[in-house]
Amino acid sequence: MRIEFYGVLQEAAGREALELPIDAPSRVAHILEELGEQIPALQSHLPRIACAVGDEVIPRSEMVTGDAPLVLLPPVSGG
Amino acid sequence: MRIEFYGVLQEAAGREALELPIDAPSRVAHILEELGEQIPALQSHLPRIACAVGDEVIPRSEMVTGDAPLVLLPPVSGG
Amino acid sequence: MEHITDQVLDPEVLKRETENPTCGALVVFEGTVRNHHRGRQVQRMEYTAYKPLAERVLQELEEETKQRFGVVECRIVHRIGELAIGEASVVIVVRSAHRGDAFDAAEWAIDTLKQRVPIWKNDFYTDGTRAYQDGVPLSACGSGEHDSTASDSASSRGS
Amino acid sequence: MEHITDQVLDPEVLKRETENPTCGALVVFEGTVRNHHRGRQVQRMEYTAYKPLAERVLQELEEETKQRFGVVECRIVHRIGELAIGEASVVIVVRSAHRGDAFDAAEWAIDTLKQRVPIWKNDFYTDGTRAYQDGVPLSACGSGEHDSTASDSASSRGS
Repeated sequence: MRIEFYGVLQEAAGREALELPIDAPSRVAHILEELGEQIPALQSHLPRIACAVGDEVIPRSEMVTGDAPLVLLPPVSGG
Repeated sequence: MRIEFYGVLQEAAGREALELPIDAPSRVAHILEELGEQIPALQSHLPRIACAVGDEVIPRSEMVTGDAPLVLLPPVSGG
Repeated sequence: MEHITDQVLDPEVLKRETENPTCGALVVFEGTVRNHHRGRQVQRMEYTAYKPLAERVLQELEEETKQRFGVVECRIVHRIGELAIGEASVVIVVRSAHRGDAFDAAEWAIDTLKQRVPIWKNDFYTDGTRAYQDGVPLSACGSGEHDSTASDSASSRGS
Repeated sequence: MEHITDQVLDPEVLKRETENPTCGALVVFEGTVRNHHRGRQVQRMEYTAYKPLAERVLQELEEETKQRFGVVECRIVHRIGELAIGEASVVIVVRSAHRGDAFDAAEWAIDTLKQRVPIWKNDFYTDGTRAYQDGVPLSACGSGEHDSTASDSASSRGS
Protein backbone atom coordinates (compact mmCIF):
# COMPACT_ATOMS: atom_id res chain seq x y z
CA MET A 1 0.00 0.00 0.00
CA ARG A 2 1.32 3.43 -0.96
CA ILE A 3 1.72 5.94 1.89
CA GLU A 4 2.40 9.65 1.16
CA PHE A 5 3.93 12.17 3.55
CA TYR A 6 3.45 15.94 3.73
CA GLY A 7 5.13 18.78 5.61
CA VAL A 8 7.35 17.83 8.51
CA LEU A 9 6.51 14.15 7.98
CA GLN A 10 8.61 14.15 4.80
CA GLU A 11 11.58 15.25 6.89
CA ALA A 12 10.86 12.74 9.66
CA ALA A 13 10.39 9.86 7.21
CA GLY A 14 13.30 10.97 5.03
CA ARG A 15 11.13 10.53 1.93
CA GLU A 16 7.90 11.69 0.29
CA ALA A 17 6.27 8.27 0.03
CA LEU A 18 6.77 4.56 0.61
CA GLU A 19 5.17 1.21 -0.20
CA LEU A 20 4.08 -0.54 2.98
CA PRO A 21 3.82 -4.34 2.65
CA ILE A 22 0.40 -4.76 4.17
CA ASP A 23 -2.77 -6.64 3.23
CA ALA A 24 -5.65 -4.55 1.89
CA PRO A 25 -8.29 -3.73 2.91
CA SER A 26 -6.85 -2.64 6.22
CA ARG A 27 -7.90 -0.32 9.01
CA VAL A 28 -6.11 3.09 9.05
CA ALA A 29 -5.19 2.66 12.73
CA HIS A 30 -3.49 -0.64 11.93
CA ILE A 31 -1.57 0.88 9.01
CA LEU A 32 -0.26 3.67 11.22
CA GLU A 33 0.91 1.16 13.80
CA GLU A 34 2.86 -0.76 11.19
CA LEU A 35 4.30 2.48 9.85
CA GLY A 36 5.49 3.57 13.28
CA GLU A 37 7.32 0.28 13.66
CA GLN A 38 8.97 0.55 10.26
CA ILE A 39 9.97 4.22 10.70
CA PRO A 40 10.43 4.99 14.42
CA ALA A 41 11.10 8.69 13.63
CA LEU A 42 7.40 9.00 12.72
CA GLN A 43 6.17 7.66 16.08
CA SER A 44 6.03 10.99 17.89
CA HIS A 45 4.11 12.60 15.02
CA LEU A 46 1.40 9.96 14.62
CA PRO A 47 -0.92 11.09 17.43
CA ARG A 48 -1.43 14.51 15.79
CA ILE A 49 -1.71 13.61 12.11
CA ALA A 50 -4.82 13.41 9.97
CA CYS A 51 -5.25 10.85 7.21
CA ALA A 52 -6.74 11.43 3.80
CA VAL A 53 -7.59 9.52 0.65
CA GLY A 54 -8.09 11.76 -2.36
CA ASP A 55 -9.90 14.91 -1.21
CA GLU A 56 -11.42 13.29 1.89
CA VAL A 57 -10.10 13.25 5.43
CA ILE A 58 -10.92 9.84 6.92
CA PRO A 59 -11.13 8.59 10.50
CA ARG A 60 -8.68 6.01 11.83
CA SER A 61 -11.46 3.49 12.18
CA GLU A 62 -11.95 3.44 8.41
CA MET A 63 -10.90 0.53 6.20
CA VAL A 64 -8.87 1.52 3.14
CA THR A 65 -8.45 -0.57 0.05
CA GLY A 66 -5.13 0.70 -1.20
CA ASP A 67 -6.54 1.68 -4.59
CA ALA A 68 -5.45 5.25 -3.85
CA PRO A 69 -2.53 6.32 -1.62
CA LEU A 70 -3.10 6.88 2.08
CA VAL A 71 -1.97 10.46 2.69
CA LEU A 72 -0.59 11.57 6.07
CA LEU A 73 -1.11 15.22 7.01
CA PRO A 74 0.70 16.79 9.98
CA PRO A 75 -0.74 19.82 11.84
CA VAL A 76 -1.37 22.61 9.34
CA SER A 77 0.29 26.04 9.30
CA GLY A 78 -1.01 27.86 6.24
CA GLY A 79 -2.01 31.50 6.01
CA MET B 1 -17.23 89.10 6.54
CA ARG B 2 -16.96 86.27 4.05
CA ILE B 3 -19.03 83.15 4.83
CA GLU B 4 -18.47 79.89 2.90
CA PHE B 5 -20.95 77.02 2.57
CA TYR B 6 -20.32 73.31 2.04
CA GLY B 7 -22.48 70.31 1.19
CA VAL B 8 -26.21 70.72 1.53
CA LEU B 9 -25.71 74.30 2.80
CA GLN B 10 -24.72 75.39 -0.71
CA GLU B 11 -28.07 74.14 -1.94
CA ALA B 12 -29.98 75.72 0.94
CA ALA B 13 -28.20 79.06 0.56
CA GLY B 14 -28.33 78.92 -3.21
CA ARG B 15 -24.65 79.90 -3.38
CA GLU B 16 -21.18 78.85 -2.27
CA ALA B 17 -20.33 81.98 -0.30
CA LEU B 18 -21.55 85.43 0.65
CA GLU B 19 -20.33 88.64 2.23
CA LEU B 20 -22.20 89.35 5.44
CA PRO B 21 -22.24 93.04 6.46
CA ILE B 22 -21.20 92.60 10.07
CA ASP B 23 -18.66 94.26 12.34
CA ALA B 24 -15.54 92.26 13.15
CA PRO B 25 -14.45 90.89 15.55
CA SER B 26 -17.75 89.17 16.16
CA ARG B 27 -18.86 86.06 18.02
CA VAL B 28 -19.64 83.02 15.82
CA ALA B 29 -23.04 82.57 17.48
CA HIS B 30 -23.96 86.14 16.58
CA ILE B 31 -22.85 85.71 12.98
CA LEU B 32 -25.01 82.60 12.61
CA GLU B 33 -28.01 84.48 13.97
CA GLU B 34 -27.56 87.25 11.41
CA LEU B 35 -27.10 84.67 8.69
CA GLY B 36 -30.32 82.87 9.60
CA GLU B 37 -32.19 86.14 9.32
CA GLN B 38 -30.67 86.96 5.93
CA ILE B 39 -31.23 83.47 4.52
CA PRO B 40 -34.21 81.82 6.22
CA ALA B 41 -33.62 78.57 4.26
CA LEU B 42 -30.48 78.06 6.38
CA GLN B 43 -32.34 78.30 9.71
CA SER B 44 -33.20 74.63 10.06
CA HIS B 45 -29.59 73.60 9.32
CA LEU B 46 -27.85 75.90 11.78
CA PRO B 47 -28.29 73.78 14.95
CA ARG B 48 -26.33 70.89 13.42
CA ILE B 49 -23.51 72.69 11.62
CA ALA B 50 -19.90 73.07 12.69
CA CYS B 51 -17.86 76.21 12.01
CA ALA B 52 -14.25 76.38 10.88
CA VAL B 53 -11.60 78.92 10.10
CA GLY B 54 -8.74 77.51 8.04
CA ASP B 55 -8.03 73.97 9.26
CA GLU B 56 -9.57 74.49 12.72
CA VAL B 57 -13.08 73.78 13.91
CA ILE B 58 -14.07 76.55 16.33
CA PRO B 59 -16.77 76.77 19.00
CA ARG B 60 -19.68 79.17 18.65
CA SER B 61 -18.43 81.16 21.61
CA GLU B 62 -15.30 82.13 19.70
CA MET B 63 -14.70 85.65 18.34
CA VAL B 64 -13.61 85.75 14.70
CA THR B 65 -11.81 88.64 13.05
CA GLY B 66 -12.92 88.12 9.46
CA ASP B 67 -9.33 87.94 8.19
CA ALA B 68 -10.16 84.47 6.88
CA PRO B 69 -13.60 83.22 5.78
CA LEU B 70 -15.92 81.63 8.31
CA VAL B 71 -16.67 78.17 6.91
CA LEU B 72 -19.96 76.39 7.63
CA LEU B 73 -19.89 72.59 7.64
CA PRO B 74 -23.09 70.52 7.68
CA PRO B 75 -23.18 66.95 9.10
CA VAL B 76 -20.55 64.86 7.31
CA SER B 77 -21.19 61.79 5.15
CA GLY B 78 -17.82 60.71 3.79
CA GLY B 79 -16.56 57.18 3.45
CA MET C 1 -0.59 60.31 -2.60
CA GLU C 2 -2.25 63.07 -0.59
CA HIS C 3 -5.27 62.35 1.62
CA ILE C 4 -7.90 63.98 -0.59
CA THR C 5 -7.72 63.53 -4.35
CA ASP C 6 -9.91 63.83 -7.42
CA GLN C 7 -7.99 61.01 -9.11
CA VAL C 8 -8.98 57.32 -9.26
CA LEU C 9 -7.77 55.63 -6.08
CA ASP C 10 -5.04 53.01 -6.44
CA PRO C 11 -4.55 50.76 -3.40
CA GLU C 12 -1.41 49.30 -4.98
CA VAL C 13 0.28 52.69 -4.62
CA LEU C 14 -0.56 52.78 -0.91
CA LYS C 15 0.64 49.21 -0.50
CA ARG C 16 3.98 50.07 -2.07
CA GLU C 17 4.29 53.17 0.13
CA THR C 18 3.79 51.04 3.25
CA GLU C 19 5.88 47.96 2.44
CA ASN C 20 7.43 46.72 5.66
CA PRO C 21 9.33 43.46 6.21
CA THR C 22 8.27 43.19 9.87
CA CYS C 23 4.59 42.96 8.97
CA GLY C 24 2.71 39.70 8.48
CA ALA C 25 -0.73 41.17 7.89
CA LEU C 26 -2.17 43.64 5.40
CA VAL C 27 -5.80 44.76 5.52
CA VAL C 28 -7.22 46.98 2.80
CA PHE C 29 -10.66 48.52 3.08
CA GLU C 30 -12.35 50.17 0.12
CA GLY C 31 -15.67 51.95 0.21
CA THR C 32 -17.31 51.58 -3.19
CA VAL C 33 -20.26 53.37 -4.74
CA ARG C 34 -23.41 51.23 -4.59
CA ASN C 35 -26.21 51.31 -7.14
CA HIS C 36 -28.86 51.79 -4.47
CA HIS C 37 -29.53 53.88 -1.37
CA ARG C 38 -32.57 53.40 0.83
CA GLY C 39 -34.49 51.65 -1.90
CA ARG C 40 -33.68 54.16 -4.64
CA GLN C 41 -31.56 53.49 -7.72
CA VAL C 42 -28.31 55.45 -7.71
CA GLN C 43 -26.66 56.36 -11.00
CA ARG C 44 -23.54 58.09 -9.72
CA MET C 45 -22.24 59.96 -6.72
CA GLU C 46 -20.54 63.26 -6.13
CA TYR C 47 -18.23 63.78 -3.17
CA THR C 48 -17.09 67.18 -1.98
CA ALA C 49 -14.73 68.08 0.85
CA TYR C 50 -13.60 71.05 2.86
CA LYS C 51 -10.00 70.31 2.06
CA PRO C 52 -7.98 72.32 4.61
CA LEU C 53 -9.65 70.54 7.52
CA ALA C 54 -10.17 67.17 5.79
CA GLU C 55 -6.47 66.84 5.00
CA ARG C 56 -5.50 67.56 8.59
CA VAL C 57 -8.12 65.23 10.10
CA LEU C 58 -7.13 62.33 7.83
CA GLN C 59 -3.46 62.83 8.64
CA GLU C 60 -4.27 62.78 12.36
CA LEU C 61 -6.54 59.77 11.90
CA GLU C 62 -3.67 57.79 10.37
CA GLU C 63 -1.46 58.59 13.35
CA GLU C 64 -4.16 57.89 15.92
CA THR C 65 -4.99 54.56 14.29
CA LYS C 66 -1.34 53.49 14.50
CA GLN C 67 -0.99 54.49 18.13
CA ARG C 68 -4.33 53.16 19.30
CA PHE C 69 -3.94 49.70 17.75
CA GLY C 70 -0.16 49.39 17.67
CA VAL C 71 -0.17 48.85 13.92
CA VAL C 72 2.93 49.68 11.93
CA GLU C 73 1.41 51.42 8.93
CA CYS C 74 -1.86 53.19 8.19
CA ARG C 75 -2.69 55.17 5.06
CA ILE C 76 -6.04 56.70 4.20
CA VAL C 77 -7.02 58.44 0.97
CA HIS C 78 -10.48 59.76 0.12
CA ARG C 79 -11.58 60.62 -3.37
CA ILE C 80 -13.73 63.61 -4.30
CA GLY C 81 -15.55 64.57 -7.48
CA GLU C 82 -17.89 62.45 -9.58
CA LEU C 83 -17.77 58.70 -9.05
CA ALA C 84 -19.43 55.94 -11.06
CA ILE C 85 -21.05 52.84 -9.54
CA GLY C 86 -18.37 50.44 -8.30
CA GLU C 87 -15.62 53.05 -8.00
CA ALA C 88 -13.81 53.42 -4.68
CA SER C 89 -14.49 56.56 -2.67
CA VAL C 90 -12.04 55.75 0.11
CA VAL C 91 -9.10 53.39 0.59
CA ILE C 92 -7.58 52.45 3.94
CA VAL C 93 -4.40 50.37 4.10
CA VAL C 94 -3.16 48.94 7.40
CA ARG C 95 -0.11 46.76 7.99
CA SER C 96 0.78 45.09 11.27
CA ALA C 97 2.74 42.21 12.72
CA HIS C 98 -0.46 40.30 13.54
CA ARG C 99 -3.77 40.20 11.73
CA GLY C 100 -6.21 40.89 14.57
CA ASP C 101 -4.76 44.35 15.11
CA ALA C 102 -4.90 45.13 11.40
CA PHE C 103 -8.60 44.22 11.12
CA ASP C 104 -9.51 46.17 14.26
CA ALA C 105 -7.51 49.20 13.16
CA ALA C 106 -8.94 49.36 9.65
CA GLU C 107 -12.51 49.02 10.88
CA TRP C 108 -12.04 51.69 13.54
CA ALA C 109 -10.41 54.00 11.00
CA ILE C 110 -13.35 53.88 8.58
CA ASP C 111 -15.92 54.15 11.38
CA THR C 112 -14.12 57.20 12.76
CA LEU C 113 -13.54 58.76 9.34
CA LYS C 114 -17.28 58.82 8.84
CA GLN C 115 -17.68 60.89 11.99
CA ARG C 116 -14.78 63.31 11.74
CA VAL C 117 -13.92 64.18 8.17
CA PRO C 118 -15.65 67.11 6.40
CA ILE C 119 -16.74 65.27 3.27
CA TRP C 120 -20.23 65.10 1.78
CA LYS C 121 -22.00 62.64 -0.53
CA ASN C 122 -24.45 63.83 -3.12
CA ASP C 123 -26.50 60.95 -4.59
CA PHE C 124 -27.58 61.28 -8.22
CA TYR C 125 -30.56 58.98 -8.75
CA THR C 126 -31.61 57.31 -11.98
CA ASP C 127 -34.84 59.35 -11.96
CA GLY C 128 -32.82 62.53 -12.47
CA THR C 129 -33.10 63.85 -8.92
CA ARG C 130 -30.27 64.18 -6.44
CA ALA C 131 -29.93 64.56 -2.69
CA TYR C 132 -27.21 65.07 -0.13
CA GLN C 133 -27.15 62.18 2.30
CA ASP C 134 -27.75 63.18 5.88
CA GLY C 135 -24.71 62.75 8.06
CA VAL C 136 -23.03 63.10 11.42
CA PRO C 137 -22.61 66.60 12.91
CA LEU C 138 -18.99 67.58 13.51
CA SER C 139 -18.19 68.63 17.03
CA ALA C 140 -17.69 72.33 17.64
CA CYS C 141 -14.72 71.34 19.79
CA GLY C 142 -12.65 69.89 16.99
CA SER C 143 -12.26 66.80 14.96
CA GLY C 144 -11.25 64.46 17.74
CA GLU C 145 -13.40 65.38 20.69
CA HIS C 146 -17.00 64.86 19.61
CA ASP C 147 -16.81 61.09 19.64
CA SER C 148 -16.93 60.22 23.31
CA THR C 149 -16.48 56.50 22.69
CA ALA C 150 -13.23 57.30 20.95
CA SER C 151 -11.76 59.47 23.70
CA ASP C 152 -9.82 57.19 26.00
CA SER C 153 -6.30 57.35 27.32
CA ALA C 154 -4.93 55.66 24.21
CA SER C 155 -5.91 58.69 22.18
CA SER C 156 -2.95 60.54 20.78
CA ARG C 157 -4.47 63.69 19.33
CA GLY C 158 -2.64 66.79 20.35
CA SER C 159 -5.55 69.17 20.43
CA MET D 1 -7.58 32.00 -10.42
CA GLU D 2 -7.66 28.62 -8.68
CA HIS D 3 -7.42 28.37 -4.88
CA ILE D 4 -3.85 27.06 -4.70
CA THR D 5 -1.21 28.50 -7.01
CA ASP D 6 2.55 28.76 -7.33
CA GLN D 7 2.22 32.15 -9.06
CA VAL D 8 2.53 35.59 -7.45
CA LEU D 9 -0.86 36.52 -5.97
CA ASP D 10 -2.68 39.45 -7.54
CA PRO D 11 -5.55 40.87 -5.47
CA GLU D 12 -6.58 43.05 -8.41
CA VAL D 13 -7.55 39.93 -10.33
CA LEU D 14 -9.77 38.75 -7.46
CA LYS D 15 -11.29 42.22 -7.17
CA ARG D 16 -12.20 42.22 -10.86
CA GLU D 17 -13.66 38.71 -10.55
CA THR D 18 -15.92 39.87 -7.72
CA GLU D 19 -17.06 43.28 -8.97
CA ASN D 20 -20.64 43.81 -7.83
CA PRO D 21 -22.68 47.03 -8.06
CA THR D 22 -24.76 46.19 -4.98
CA CYS D 23 -21.69 46.19 -2.70
CA GLY D 24 -20.50 49.21 -0.75
CA ALA D 25 -17.62 47.55 1.09
CA LEU D 26 -14.54 45.67 -0.01
CA VAL D 27 -12.12 44.13 2.48
CA VAL D 28 -8.90 42.54 1.31
CA PHE D 29 -6.67 40.57 3.65
CA GLU D 30 -3.15 39.55 2.66
CA GLY D 31 -0.84 37.42 4.75
CA THR D 32 2.72 38.48 4.00
CA VAL D 33 6.04 36.82 4.78
CA ARG D 34 7.71 38.45 7.79
CA ASN D 35 11.44 38.69 8.31
CA HIS D 36 11.25 37.21 11.79
CA HIS D 37 9.62 34.31 13.64
CA ARG D 38 9.90 33.83 17.40
CA GLY D 39 12.98 35.99 17.61
CA ARG D 40 14.80 34.37 14.67
CA GLN D 41 15.63 36.10 11.38
CA VAL D 42 13.76 34.61 8.45
CA GLN D 43 15.26 34.84 4.97
CA ARG D 44 12.48 33.22 2.96
CA MET D 45 9.61 30.78 3.33
CA GLU D 46 8.47 27.68 1.55
CA TYR D 47 4.80 26.68 1.49
CA THR D 48 3.59 23.25 0.47
CA ALA D 49 0.03 21.94 0.20
CA TYR D 50 -1.83 18.70 -0.21
CA LYS D 51 -3.68 20.06 -3.18
CA PRO D 52 -6.66 17.71 -3.66
CA LEU D 53 -7.95 18.44 -0.17
CA ALA D 54 -6.73 22.05 0.05
CA GLU D 55 -8.61 23.04 -3.11
CA ARG D 56 -11.83 21.52 -1.83
CA VAL D 57 -11.52 23.03 1.64
CA LEU D 58 -10.84 26.53 0.29
CA GLN D 59 -13.79 26.30 -2.08
CA GLU D 60 -16.04 25.26 0.81
CA LEU D 61 -14.57 27.98 3.01
CA GLU D 62 -15.56 30.63 0.44
CA GLU D 63 -19.13 29.33 0.42
CA GLU D 64 -19.35 29.00 4.19
CA THR D 65 -18.00 32.52 4.67
CA LYS D 66 -20.67 33.96 2.36
CA GLN D 67 -23.50 32.08 4.04
CA ARG D 68 -22.34 32.63 7.60
CA PHE D 69 -21.88 36.40 7.27
CA GLY D 70 -24.31 37.16 4.48
CA VAL D 71 -21.57 38.68 2.34
CA VAL D 72 -22.01 38.78 -1.41
CA GLU D 73 -18.56 37.73 -2.56
CA CYS D 74 -15.66 35.83 -1.03
CA ARG D 75 -12.54 34.65 -2.85
CA ILE D 76 -9.53 33.00 -1.26
CA VAL D 77 -6.27 32.07 -2.97
CA HIS D 78 -3.21 30.61 -1.25
CA ARG D 79 0.23 30.57 -2.77
CA ILE D 80 2.69 27.69 -2.51
CA GLY D 81 6.38 27.38 -3.35
CA GLU D 82 9.21 29.68 -2.33
CA LEU D 83 8.27 33.15 -1.10
CA ALA D 84 10.53 36.11 -0.37
CA ILE D 85 10.06 38.48 2.58
CA GLY D 86 7.09 40.78 1.97
CA GLU D 87 5.40 38.54 -0.59
CA ALA D 88 1.78 37.54 -0.02
CA SER D 89 1.11 33.91 0.90
CA VAL D 90 -2.67 34.26 0.97
CA VAL D 91 -5.23 36.76 -0.31
CA ILE D 92 -8.84 36.96 0.84
CA VAL D 93 -11.29 39.30 -0.90
CA VAL D 94 -14.74 39.95 0.56
CA ARG D 95 -17.44 42.25 -0.79
CA SER D 96 -20.67 43.10 0.99
CA ALA D 97 -23.38 45.70 1.15
CA HIS D 98 -22.14 46.92 4.54
CA ARG D 99 -18.64 47.10 5.95
CA GLY D 100 -19.08 45.39 9.31
CA ASP D 101 -20.00 42.10 7.67
CA ALA D 102 -17.06 42.32 5.30
CA PHE D 103 -14.54 42.83 8.14
CA ASP D 104 -16.05 40.01 10.22
CA ALA D 105 -16.18 37.65 7.27
CA ALA D 106 -12.59 38.25 6.15
CA GLU D 107 -11.24 37.82 9.67
CA TRP D 108 -13.20 34.61 10.24
CA ALA D 109 -12.07 33.27 6.87
CA ILE D 110 -8.37 33.68 7.61
CA ASP D 111 -8.74 32.35 11.18
CA THR D 112 -10.57 29.29 9.87
CA LEU D 113 -8.23 28.77 6.94
CA LYS D 114 -5.37 28.39 9.41
CA GLN D 115 -7.22 25.53 11.10
CA ARG D 116 -8.62 23.64 8.14
CA VAL D 117 -6.42 23.85 5.08
CA PRO D 118 -3.62 21.29 4.54
CA ILE D 119 -0.79 23.75 3.92
CA TRP D 120 2.59 23.88 5.67
CA LYS D 121 5.16 26.62 6.23
CA ASN D 122 8.85 25.87 6.18
CA ASP D 123 10.92 28.76 7.55
CA PHE D 124 14.37 29.28 6.07
CA TYR D 125 16.43 31.24 8.58
CA THR D 126 19.33 33.57 7.83
CA ASP D 127 21.67 31.22 9.73
CA GLY D 128 21.13 28.55 7.06
CA THR D 129 18.82 26.33 9.10
CA ARG D 130 15.17 25.70 8.41
CA ALA D 131 12.18 24.39 10.32
CA TYR D 132 8.56 23.55 9.73
CA GLN D 133 6.37 25.69 11.94
CA ASP D 134 4.19 23.72 14.30
CA GLY D 135 0.53 23.92 13.46
CA VAL D 136 -3.04 22.91 14.17
CA PRO D 137 -4.00 19.22 13.86
CA LEU D 138 -6.68 18.57 11.23
CA SER D 139 -9.70 16.73 12.50
CA ALA D 140 -10.00 13.08 11.53
CA CYS D 141 -13.66 13.81 10.87
CA GLY D 142 -13.13 16.23 8.01
CA SER D 143 -12.28 19.79 7.31
CA GLY D 144 -15.29 21.40 8.93
CA GLU D 145 -15.95 19.43 12.07
CA HIS D 146 -12.86 19.80 14.25
CA ASP D 147 -13.47 23.46 15.07
CA SER D 148 -16.22 23.32 17.67
CA THR D 149 -16.43 27.12 18.01
CA ALA D 150 -17.19 27.36 14.30
CA SER D 151 -19.98 24.78 14.27
CA ASP D 152 -23.18 26.64 14.89
CA SER D 153 -26.50 26.65 13.16
CA ALA D 154 -25.31 29.19 10.60
CA SER D 155 -22.85 26.64 9.26
CA SER D 156 -23.63 25.57 5.75
CA ARG D 157 -21.12 22.83 5.08
CA GLY D 158 -22.61 19.89 3.34
CA SER D 159 -20.39 17.17 4.73
